[in-house]
Amino acid sequence: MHDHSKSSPLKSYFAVWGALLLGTFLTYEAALIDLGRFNAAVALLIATTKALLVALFFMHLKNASEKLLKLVVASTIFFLILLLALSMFDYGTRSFS
Amino acid sequence: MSDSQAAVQSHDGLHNPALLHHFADEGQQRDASSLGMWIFLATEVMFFGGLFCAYLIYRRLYFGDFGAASASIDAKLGGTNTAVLICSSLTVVLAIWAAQTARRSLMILMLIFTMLFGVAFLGIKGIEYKDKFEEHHVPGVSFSFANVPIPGHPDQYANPQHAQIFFALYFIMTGLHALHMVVGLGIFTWLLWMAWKGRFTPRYHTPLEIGGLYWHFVDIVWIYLFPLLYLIDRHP
Amino acid sequence: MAGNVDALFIFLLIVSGLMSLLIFVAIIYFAARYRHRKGVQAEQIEGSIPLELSWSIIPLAVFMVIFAWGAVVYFQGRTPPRDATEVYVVAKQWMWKLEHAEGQREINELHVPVGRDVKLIMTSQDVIHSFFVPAFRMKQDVLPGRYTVAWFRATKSGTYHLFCAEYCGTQHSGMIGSIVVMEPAQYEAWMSGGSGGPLSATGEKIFAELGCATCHRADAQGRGPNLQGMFGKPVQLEDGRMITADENYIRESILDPGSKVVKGFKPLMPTFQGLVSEEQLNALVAYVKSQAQAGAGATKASAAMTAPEGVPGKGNQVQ
Amino acid sequence: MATATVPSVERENYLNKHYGVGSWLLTTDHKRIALLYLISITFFFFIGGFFALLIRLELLTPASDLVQADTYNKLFTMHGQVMVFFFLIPSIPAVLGNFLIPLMVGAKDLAFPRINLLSWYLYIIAGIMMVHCMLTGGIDTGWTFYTPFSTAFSNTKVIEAGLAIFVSGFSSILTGLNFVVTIHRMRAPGMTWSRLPLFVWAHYATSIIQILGTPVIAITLVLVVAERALHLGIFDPKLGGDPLLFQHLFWFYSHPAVYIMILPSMGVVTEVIACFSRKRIFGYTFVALSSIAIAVFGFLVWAHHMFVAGISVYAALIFSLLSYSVAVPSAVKVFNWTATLYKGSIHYDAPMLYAFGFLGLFTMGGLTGLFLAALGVDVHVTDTYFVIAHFHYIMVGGALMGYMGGMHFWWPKITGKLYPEGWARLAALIVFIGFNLTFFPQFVLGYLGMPRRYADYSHMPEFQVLNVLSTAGSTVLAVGYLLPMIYFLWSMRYGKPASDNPWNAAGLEWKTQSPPTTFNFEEEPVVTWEAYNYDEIDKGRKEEVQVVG
Repeated sequence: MHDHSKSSPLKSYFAVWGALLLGTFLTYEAALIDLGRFNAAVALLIATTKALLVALFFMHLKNASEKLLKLVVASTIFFLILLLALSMFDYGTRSFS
Repeated sequence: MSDSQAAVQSHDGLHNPALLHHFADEGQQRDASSLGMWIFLATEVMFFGGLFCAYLIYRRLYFGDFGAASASIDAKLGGTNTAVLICSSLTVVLAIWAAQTARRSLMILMLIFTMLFGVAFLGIKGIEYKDKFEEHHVPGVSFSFANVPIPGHPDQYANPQHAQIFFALYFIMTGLHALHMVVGLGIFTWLLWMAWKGRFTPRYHTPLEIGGLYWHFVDIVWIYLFPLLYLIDRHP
Repeated sequence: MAGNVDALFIFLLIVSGLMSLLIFVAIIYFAARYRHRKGVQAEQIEGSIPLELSWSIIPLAVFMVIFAWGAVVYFQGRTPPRDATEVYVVAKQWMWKLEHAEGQREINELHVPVGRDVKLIMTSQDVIHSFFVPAFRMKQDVLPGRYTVAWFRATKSGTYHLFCAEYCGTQHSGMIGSIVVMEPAQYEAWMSGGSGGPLSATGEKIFAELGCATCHRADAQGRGPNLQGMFGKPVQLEDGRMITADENYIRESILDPGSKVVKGFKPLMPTFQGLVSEEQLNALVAYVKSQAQAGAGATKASAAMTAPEGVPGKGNQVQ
Repeated sequence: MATATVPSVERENYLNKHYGVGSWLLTTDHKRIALLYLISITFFFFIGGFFALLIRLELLTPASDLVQADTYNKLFTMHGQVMVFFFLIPSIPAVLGNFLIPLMVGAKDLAFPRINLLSWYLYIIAGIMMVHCMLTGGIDTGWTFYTPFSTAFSNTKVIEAGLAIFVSGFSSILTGLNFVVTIHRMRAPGMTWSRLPLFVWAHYATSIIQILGTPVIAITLVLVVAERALHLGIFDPKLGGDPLLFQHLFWFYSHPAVYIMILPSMGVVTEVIACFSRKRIFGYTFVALSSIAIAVFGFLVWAHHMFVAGISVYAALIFSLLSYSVAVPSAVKVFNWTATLYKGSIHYDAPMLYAFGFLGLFTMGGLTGLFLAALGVDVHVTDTYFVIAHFHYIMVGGALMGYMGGMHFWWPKITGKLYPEGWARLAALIVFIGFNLTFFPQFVLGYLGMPRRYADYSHMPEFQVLNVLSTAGSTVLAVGYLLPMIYFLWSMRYGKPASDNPWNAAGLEWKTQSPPTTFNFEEEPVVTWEAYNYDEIDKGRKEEVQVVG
């Protein structure tokens, strides 16, 4: 997993763990501040970074030997966004017709 | 699946008992299992994706009512649950690391911790559901959500039907997630039993990695559920 | 309207006829010409990029033409002209209830004069139905819980089939009616027959009965927004969004007043969900629309109307 | 054309290696699971077909006199559900795909044999639930489960049918997962992506759709069942829900599902055309990539089923534009098949007749799709018999023809027996004629405006003539489908034994014994030849004939 010393994965695991806890705390605090429309965006941004942290480090996606796994993850996210975006597009433009 | 693990793999001819007949070698079997698991996680993402799509659309249509309904859920409990799941993810990763570095007792300890965190999560979830049950916020016949002001518009009351949709989505999404958590606990009991019997060696611990991937996925789903369901409109 | 749908249909027929003819002739010719003969070896052809590109881009170009033409026809079919006469349609499990703006009520029958644009404002009481008149090449699903709009202009008199095209239960195939297109003279004769007064009048009566007039007054200092001249124009909401006040907005504000409150007003209006039938709802919408035209000459009647006492109390939520 | 040397003594193969019920019901051999699937989907094919015949008989007369309206509604609903979820979606992937993909990529078995058996058991559980639902009252919501009718107004067994299809969805997901991992990880040495048979490419694309699409309908059915059981309000407008949201979620899967049905048969037709015109496929990379393009674009177009349902005009515009993008790869495939015939040496065996049938009918089905994608025309023809004719041309004319062709082409490999060639060609002809007689009149019916799902058209007697034609055709079609059933069973007992490669086809599956041994290959095959090397095969055969001759 890591070419250099054996103990280094531990360090990265605890670092990621800390970052995730911080992220949770940040999500909670950010929700209490009135950012108008950006509240949702900030919450999603923090959640996505946390998810990426878990996926890349905890699920060993970062140093996966093949690019195939990354392709699987990327295409899944693409199709999910497709579902959300195109159906939202219909609801969004419904008031103009 | 890690490179160093593959580098360490010595072709000492010791036939690994768990190598299935139709695979050429352990590398192929391990890659196949991890690719299979990632693809299964892709189906799970789309499975939850349908629910997120319904949530997204109704949140846009009935933002005020969703805010009122979400305000009635205890966000602190949700936050602690998120922290609990993150800790359980850490213990899973440590268990895999322990398996790779042949630390059997640490691995078993970490697996037990993971399951404890899982049970703790379900416990907190149970408390939340009990509160909801008492407040008659469970959708269906006994549902009542009268005269609850919309956050930010104190004189405007939330429409009970739209609030019922929020709670329907809330119970289905968190319920499905809790079901996945229960399945996860089942998998980890089986993993614990195999670890106890010493089946996992630095060379062969694929089931542990697959179990870990599944657990991390369930954690990621919760990472998204927490802000979207609990913190819709919390600012004063 | 039916004309340009047919034109596009025939164009499509020709294009796909040519395309399939081309392919079938090619297949049959190749199959016959290159039949297996003793000693004749098949010639291996790898493929040719230019040919592949050409038969990807040319069909795409043809498809874009068809798409654009289809979109134009669709837009014409979906934007009703301003001055169309309005008919309120209520679809119920296995029958069509139609109400003219002038007040006539009909079941499974719709009498319209030749050459006049007719705008259908449709809603359903139970499941999804679909208002389908093959002769006018028009179809529009009728959804419960909101209005869907369709329009047509009959160019030839006669009786035309009306079907329900979306499966709606046991008598789905029985939910049939007819559109009777009459000469203007005949239509006037038919019109003068029983008519309970224009729909907007019934709407005004209901408007008064339910005490709407107490808040929605002609002079601007009522607790509810002034409905005169409001229909069809953009309205600013409490949370800053701008929407146009169409039938769906009026319906939603009656059934779920809290969702889109007009800027500068308190959300005091109680919901009328369950208190108002679909027909009454149509009448109220017709009345509010009639206020738009009569916006200039404020009708005296509504201002002087005093609110009867039995009005549901302010603010308490009817479950 | 079936010649070559025929083994005299009965060699050991996957059929005679083990005996007994246990060896079948607990097998993890992909070939045996394929046969288990073959038996179960044929059973469902005949149930669906029986319902179809009843529907056609009912429509013989304008009045609804054969069955009551309620029963008719149940008939077309269960015809749709059984055919779509229990026959068309599993047919080629689960039978031919399961049997052939490991053979074609040179593997001993699929990546996860036990999951493969689990997927068959899920299919059987779903089948039992569906049959139980049918026997105890059936379901009358239409195969599309549209709400609020399915959740609030139908008093039939919607929950049971919904759960049955939920379970069968997972069977389809697991098959897709198995194929993708096998194709990625289990290829024999030398089997590069450009040497993979296009049958494998088509199944790779199908698996992508199965993996990414099926979960969405699984969750949608869970919501429908939950709403019906607990009176939630997610899709019920009276409780604040929105029925169009259901349609979005449903069609997000159900349109790609039609590509799950057609892509595998495209793969079969590619193999058959290449083999019987003794030629390399024209434009291999374009045909391979067009399969993937169909799978990806298939996810962009779902709301062309909802143009008149009440979605916004601009959304309809976008989906109509995207629908034309998915038509291009299909057109490319048809052109490439036709170009493959050019300068070939074409044999008219039964599989090739089915392939010709596929080419003709799929082209007509695809072109009528253009009518439906054009917004202006769709408003008139959607929800009428025009749509019924369009998707039957694609599903019955395309997918079923491909399935039949594939069954005939690989029957010697699966059973080691040759089917009667004469009867097979006759059956192919009857199917082709019966099909056209059944469904072409429906195009005209649709344009004249006969709505779909009507039991009683006594108000418009002018439609009767075309309906009578269609019913006549359906009986001919039924006969056409019965024939193969009979002579396939006959051939298993009395058919001439087949050699390892009766058609002299290219492909790894023809290099091994037929029927193959349990582990497919004696020694691990090494692939050194290109995908469709028919010139080398024919050159090799000519030398062999001269030496023997």
